[in-house]
Amino acid sequence: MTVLEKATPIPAGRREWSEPVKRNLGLVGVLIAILAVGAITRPDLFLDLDWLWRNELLILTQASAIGVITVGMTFVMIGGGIDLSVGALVALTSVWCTTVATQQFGSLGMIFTAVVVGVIAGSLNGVLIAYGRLVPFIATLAMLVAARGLAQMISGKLTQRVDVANQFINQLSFNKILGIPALVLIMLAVGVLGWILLNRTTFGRRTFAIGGNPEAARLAGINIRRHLVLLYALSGLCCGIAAIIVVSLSSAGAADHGDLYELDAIAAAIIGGTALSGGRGTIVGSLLGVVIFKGITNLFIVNNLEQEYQLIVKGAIIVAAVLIQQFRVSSLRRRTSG
Amino acid sequence: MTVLEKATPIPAGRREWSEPVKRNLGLVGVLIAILAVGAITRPDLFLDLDWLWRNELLILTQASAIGVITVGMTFVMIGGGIDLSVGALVALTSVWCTTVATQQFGSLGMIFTAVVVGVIAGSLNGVLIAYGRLVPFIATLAMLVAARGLAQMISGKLTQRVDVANQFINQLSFNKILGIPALVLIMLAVGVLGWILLNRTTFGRRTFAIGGNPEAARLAGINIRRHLVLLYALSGLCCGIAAIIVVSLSSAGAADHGDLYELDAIAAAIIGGTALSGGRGTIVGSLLGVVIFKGITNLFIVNNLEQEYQLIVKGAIIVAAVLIQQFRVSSLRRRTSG
Amino acid sequence: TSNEKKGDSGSGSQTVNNSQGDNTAPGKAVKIGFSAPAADHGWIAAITANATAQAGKYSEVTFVPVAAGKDVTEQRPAVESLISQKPDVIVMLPHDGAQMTSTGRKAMDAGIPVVNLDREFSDPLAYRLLIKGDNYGMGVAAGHYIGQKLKGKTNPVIAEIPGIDELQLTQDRSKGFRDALALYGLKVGPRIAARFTVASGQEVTANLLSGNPHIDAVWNHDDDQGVGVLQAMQQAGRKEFFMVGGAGSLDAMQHIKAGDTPLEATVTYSPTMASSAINLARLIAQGRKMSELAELQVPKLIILQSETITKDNVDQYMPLGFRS
Amino acid sequence: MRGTAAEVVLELQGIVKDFPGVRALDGVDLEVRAGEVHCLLGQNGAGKSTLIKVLSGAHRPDAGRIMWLGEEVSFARPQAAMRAGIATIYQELDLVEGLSVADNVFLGREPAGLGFVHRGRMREAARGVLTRLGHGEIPVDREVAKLPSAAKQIVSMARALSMDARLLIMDEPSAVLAHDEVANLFRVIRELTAQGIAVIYISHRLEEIRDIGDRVTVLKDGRTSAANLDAKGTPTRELVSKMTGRTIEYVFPPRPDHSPGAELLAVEGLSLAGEFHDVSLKVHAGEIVGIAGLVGSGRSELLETIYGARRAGAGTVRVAGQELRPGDVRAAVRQGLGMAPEERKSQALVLDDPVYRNITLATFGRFASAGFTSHGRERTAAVRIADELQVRPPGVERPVRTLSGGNQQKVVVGRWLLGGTRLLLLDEPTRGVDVGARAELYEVIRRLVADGVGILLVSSEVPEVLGLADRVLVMREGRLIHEAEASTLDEHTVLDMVMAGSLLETENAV
Ligand SMILES: Nc1ncnc2c1ncn2[C@@H]1O[C@H](COP(=O)(O)OP(=O)(O)OP(=O)(O)O)[C@@H](O)[C@H]1O
Ligand SMILES: Nc1ncnc2c1ncn2[C@@H]1O[C@H](COP(=O)(O)OP(=O)(O)OP(=O)(O)O)[C@@H](O)[C@H]1O
Ligand SMILES: [Mg+2]
Ligand SMILES: [Mg+2]
Repeated sequence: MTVLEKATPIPAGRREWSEPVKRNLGLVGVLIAILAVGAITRPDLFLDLDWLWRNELLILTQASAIGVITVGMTFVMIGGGIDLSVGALVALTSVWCTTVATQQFGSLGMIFTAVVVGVIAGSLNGVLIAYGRLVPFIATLAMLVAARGLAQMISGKLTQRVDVANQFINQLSFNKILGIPALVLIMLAVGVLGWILLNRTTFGRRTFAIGGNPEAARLAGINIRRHLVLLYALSGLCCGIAAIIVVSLSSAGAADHGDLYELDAIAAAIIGGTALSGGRGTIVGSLLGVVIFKGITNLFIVNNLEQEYQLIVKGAIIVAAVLIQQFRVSSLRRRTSG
Repeated sequence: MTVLEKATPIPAGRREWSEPVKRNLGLVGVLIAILAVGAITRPDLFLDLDWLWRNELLILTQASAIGVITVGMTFVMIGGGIDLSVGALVALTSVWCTTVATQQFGSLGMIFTAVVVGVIAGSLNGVLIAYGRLVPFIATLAMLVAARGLAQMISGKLTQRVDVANQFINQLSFNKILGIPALVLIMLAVGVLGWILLNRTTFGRRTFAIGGNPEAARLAGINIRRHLVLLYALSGLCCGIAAIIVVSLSSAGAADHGDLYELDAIAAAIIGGTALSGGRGTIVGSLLGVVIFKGITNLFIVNNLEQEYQLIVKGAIIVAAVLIQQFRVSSLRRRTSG
Repeated sequence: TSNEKKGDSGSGSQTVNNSQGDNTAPGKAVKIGFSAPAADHGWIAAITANATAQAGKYSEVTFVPVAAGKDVTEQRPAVESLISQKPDVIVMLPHDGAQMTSTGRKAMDAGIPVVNLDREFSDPLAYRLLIKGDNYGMGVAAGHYIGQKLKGKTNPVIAEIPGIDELQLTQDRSKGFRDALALYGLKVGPRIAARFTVASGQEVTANLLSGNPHIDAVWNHDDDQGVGVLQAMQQAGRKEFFMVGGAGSLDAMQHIKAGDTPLEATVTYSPTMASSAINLARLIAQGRKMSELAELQVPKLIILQSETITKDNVDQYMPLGFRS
Repeated sequence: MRGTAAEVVLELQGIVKDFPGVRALDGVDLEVRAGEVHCLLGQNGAGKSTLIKVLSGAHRPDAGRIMWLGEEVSFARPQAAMRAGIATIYQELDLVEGLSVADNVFLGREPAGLGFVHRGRMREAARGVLTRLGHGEIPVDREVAKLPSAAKQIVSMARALSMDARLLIMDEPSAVLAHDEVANLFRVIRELTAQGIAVIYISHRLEEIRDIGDRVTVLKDGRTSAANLDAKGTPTRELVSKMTGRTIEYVFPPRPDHSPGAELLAVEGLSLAGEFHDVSLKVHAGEIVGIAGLVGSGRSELLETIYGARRAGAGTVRVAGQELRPGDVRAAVRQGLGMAPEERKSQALVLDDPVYRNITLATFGRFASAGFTSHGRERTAAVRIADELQVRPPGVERPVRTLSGGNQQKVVVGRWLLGGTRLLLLDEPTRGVDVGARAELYEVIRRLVADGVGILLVSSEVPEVLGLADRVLVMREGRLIHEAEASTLDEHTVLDMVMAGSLLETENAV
């Protein structure tokens, strides 16, 4: 006998497409739509494949910092939390790793500092949430405020240039490997590692469990508190890496770096199908979300759109994007079900 | 199982305090703590009762705009949603109601415009969410972006003075009734009405039900979609009212009004015990939350703390505030439990 | 920029050493109240730093700064609490001139002269002295420099990178720029606003360059964001154009001197106005005159000229360059 | 296995557990032997689930000793109990909807190296356990959210089974299972006990306990009211009185011989893609129509579709001649329909709201005047229902979350007993409700019917359908295959009809 009489039968052989995959196809659809608009508005450029390639690489480069952050954010959100402090942590780590003192230790020293500061600050978020039982929103909001203040204190609100001695950091934003900008490769690397961590390790499985059904996770003997700390530490780590990217892009650390990155990252993750309520989300979706947002910005600037129209149209596009994507999903759902 | 008369001596007649009430007591505790800090850091001022009274009124005045917005936000959040567009809507309505065209219709015309624009924009949010099935975060984010753009377009990015003819608006921020600033009274009025709407009407009941368990609400015959639209319209209405307050405080409408108010409002609501996940929250708590944040800012200004220290300390205080409050709740819980 | 400076003993702020006249001689003790927006970027930071440093030069001046928070609704109560402390004079850089007018008026009515720094009140009765930079003039200066170099060229591409676009001052600068270019029959091409921050400068410029394969000239409103702007130009490996900066940061001047970037010139909008404001506030409070003027009182309106710094005169401006 | 006193594996002494305002356990003793099926009986709220949560390390007891394999233990965390060899199937499904079947089976114990999950191995193992449970057909890669409730229950069993424990605790595992599923479950349990594994089995169905149980311990008000009774021998009357402190003579109140009134509900050719096809049925005022069928036969969908919670692909629904707009719950409610849905937590309850608000969730409008609610009137009405259905603990102010499973179920059904409904759709109304409360519930239902309310009842318990309904419809694989007067049917004929077809699968599944 069976309990699955009505269960959607799986065509032998081929596995059914999972919801997320459908969603992500929808996102790709959106990206194509954006390109199409570009081709219509600036055929001179978008139809010049050489230019197109360079422009897309540019978009990816501009996306790299937020992209890395969003990977961390995706973990946090799947785990049922939220991290508002990412932007501020980028500022703090960028400043910390560009102080005169730090820079003496060379590029490696700077990277090390950024990562360590990020992880520590992130863990602090985690501790406040897991052991202080603060709502993630509030805990990370407090961190946001404090980290910005600390960044301003350290930098004296001055822009801290990377000094020429630190070749590696300075060159990072110029280097290409096989024609792909190093920064883009960093984002991709983080993305791939994130994907593996999320989908192939116990850590990932448990992240889903904690976000999806904390009680069940607890009854399954998962150490929720420790896991939460790790999640926010991971997000902090990503902020550290992102800070390096921002520093090398702007050749400086500054207390106003990463302004409102939290909003961009969260929005990208949600567009990418991550649930604010936790338990659902994909790395690929989040990264696609980031690229979509950066693609829109690029589209506007390439068309020299005045800021106010940029904003109005952007609002419309966001709505359109989600609708396109939903249409895609639901249509596919209809096809697979019934 | 036996009901624990022995373990919990609940004096006959008097009902035990509900969780929310305990929470709010905790918040009052926090406010007192803030005052205490003030008295310690600036005894010269805080111990001068006359000054103290004026200062507290000032804090409340400063809180009035966010306060009104937070009332609307509380409804939306209890209903399981979130409204990121409030700040932008304040900007849009403030600009719209201060255009030369509008101002010709006098103060009433301006107020009318602000309210109508707010409600319409809010309803649009609601429609996108209820019928477009967009995630509230994304729908209202789109509205945020678009509304700011529209505001910039209308105002040509210039500050629009309220012209002297419109006495009422101009005077609003100076008027007092029985020694209480008019703006404060507006906030209180909105608060009281909100409280009644939330706790004494079917509308409020539906809001809790929808936020608590949408499926159950639907199966109980509640028209979820229509209710969602109403919720966001209500939030928009509050933005319109808040815009009037901001305009009279700053004697002008501007596209950069209400910057990041969304964050303040959400944070205040959460500090006040409203759940991001919906189904729980109180008006009183939210308003206390707002006053706490403004109180902190005021504390800094009075102590003329350098901005960077302001931020660092503020972060710490937020954490402390929640902890104090939780302590209050849990201690009370411990007392009631066997 | 901060790092290079750590070595030398310089205070990082620029003050006025007015050797002339007897105004240096200490006068009656005065209390100068000061309120400027929370410093979130170089120029504002320099304003506050300069004011503080300048006040420090006078033994008889007590300097009372009040934090002005993040917007008008926070600056208002701050200044009002300042008024209640009855200083002899208040120097105020408002978040927004129009929106702080009523507060300025309050102080004046309370008999406290107000020195309105840079962002102009909409009511002349709200200040005793207005000392401001010339945003429109700044745009004009930039326009002239570019116009001079490009006149005769057939429709060249002139890009403009403003700061925060919602600000009145940004609009004024752009208008001046347009008007000046018009004199040479030139038009502004692509115009994309950044946010006064290095990162925004980099991102906006990177995209702008991608969207405009050929550019002849760029005016960047603000040398703070200029750091990012120049970086983006390098990353794109583009140098077919020349660039004019704005404000006059030390960093910008060094680049102009070195000539290692497209940055050829910058039009000043100097935070030194804060130093002057303190000086004049002191004179006003002490009822003294400006030695070079016949009048017995400090004048009511001073608009600073926006100067154009190029390779030729950069050395003489170097000392005024502020660290961003 | 009676007589042959096998080794005692577990012994509880004087276990006490307090919750805010409630003492759930007030000194419970329990003794479990290797290889036996030890049944826990007790009214809703007696403390059964709490007791096993204490056992599994989910709750910490406030007092009492736990002797496990001869030595005293205290399980700080669920992990500790698992390591000690105690596996638990909780009453409320403890699965993570977003994860796959395999992920759920091994959640927290994933076969992994260096943190990397051996997915192949995990899938294999999961498939193994499921097959052992006779459900190899459940795809291990399927997202649990996409599974029928019954299948979910199987998955949590697989979870517990995969731990190959010394003691297996099952809290009302049969609640969501239909008759044939229960048989299969028992088969597995016998396999386990044969290997000397001890089983604690909780159920409100006495016939099950007689079938599978060896010894019975009865809880009442958080105390052990009778220990180690013989599951087969002890007369029902005694068990019931130990549970309730009173005797219940007739579970099913006699069917009054009134003739059904006017036609209330008329469903014609109703179809829902993938769920059921061309269903037509009528319900008259003052009539109870029961639908029998297997889990997954589409009964819930049928009810949900009639109610407008799902939009029908074809067909019409008329209430008193009025055609209902498809997919419009409010229209149905306005016509006086009410539905007690199948899954209380996800479909019916606002868990953080107080009991009375949950009872009046669908009707608070009626107590309101000009949009202003009246807490007073709401509360009194709610209290009335709560008392009638013996919702425990009393006091309608406490959050429904803190009620026991059965008591929550009473709240769900109670919601529609407030009056004002003409036609009630009940989906598994007595799921997890104890014998005593059932009798009360049946009484109330009868009273409603006497007042001319029509009722459409879905239940996986055939006796319930036969005992309560006037007319019985049998549903299989989304079609109505038989209709008859209840009086003309007996349990076996119904079961045969229900399971024809699926019986074959049983053979090749086992
Ligand atoms: N493939 C599937 N995907 C999602 N949900 C499913 C699937 N198959 C069945 N279900 C759901 O699982 C539940 C089991 O089916 P259903 O409840 O209709 O059986 P039933 O005849 O109502 O038996 P019972 O009344 O015992 O639930 C239903 O809620 C059904 O919608
Ligand atoms: N988390 C909790 N907070 C407060 N009270 C609780 C909590 N969990 C259970 N209770 C109370 O403890 C008592 C025992 O509940 P329990 O779930 O053990 O009953 P049960 O025997 O399992 O009933 P059922 O047969 O309905 O499942 C009930 O009165 C219940 O209200
Ligand atoms: Mg139970
Ligand atoms: Mg069902």
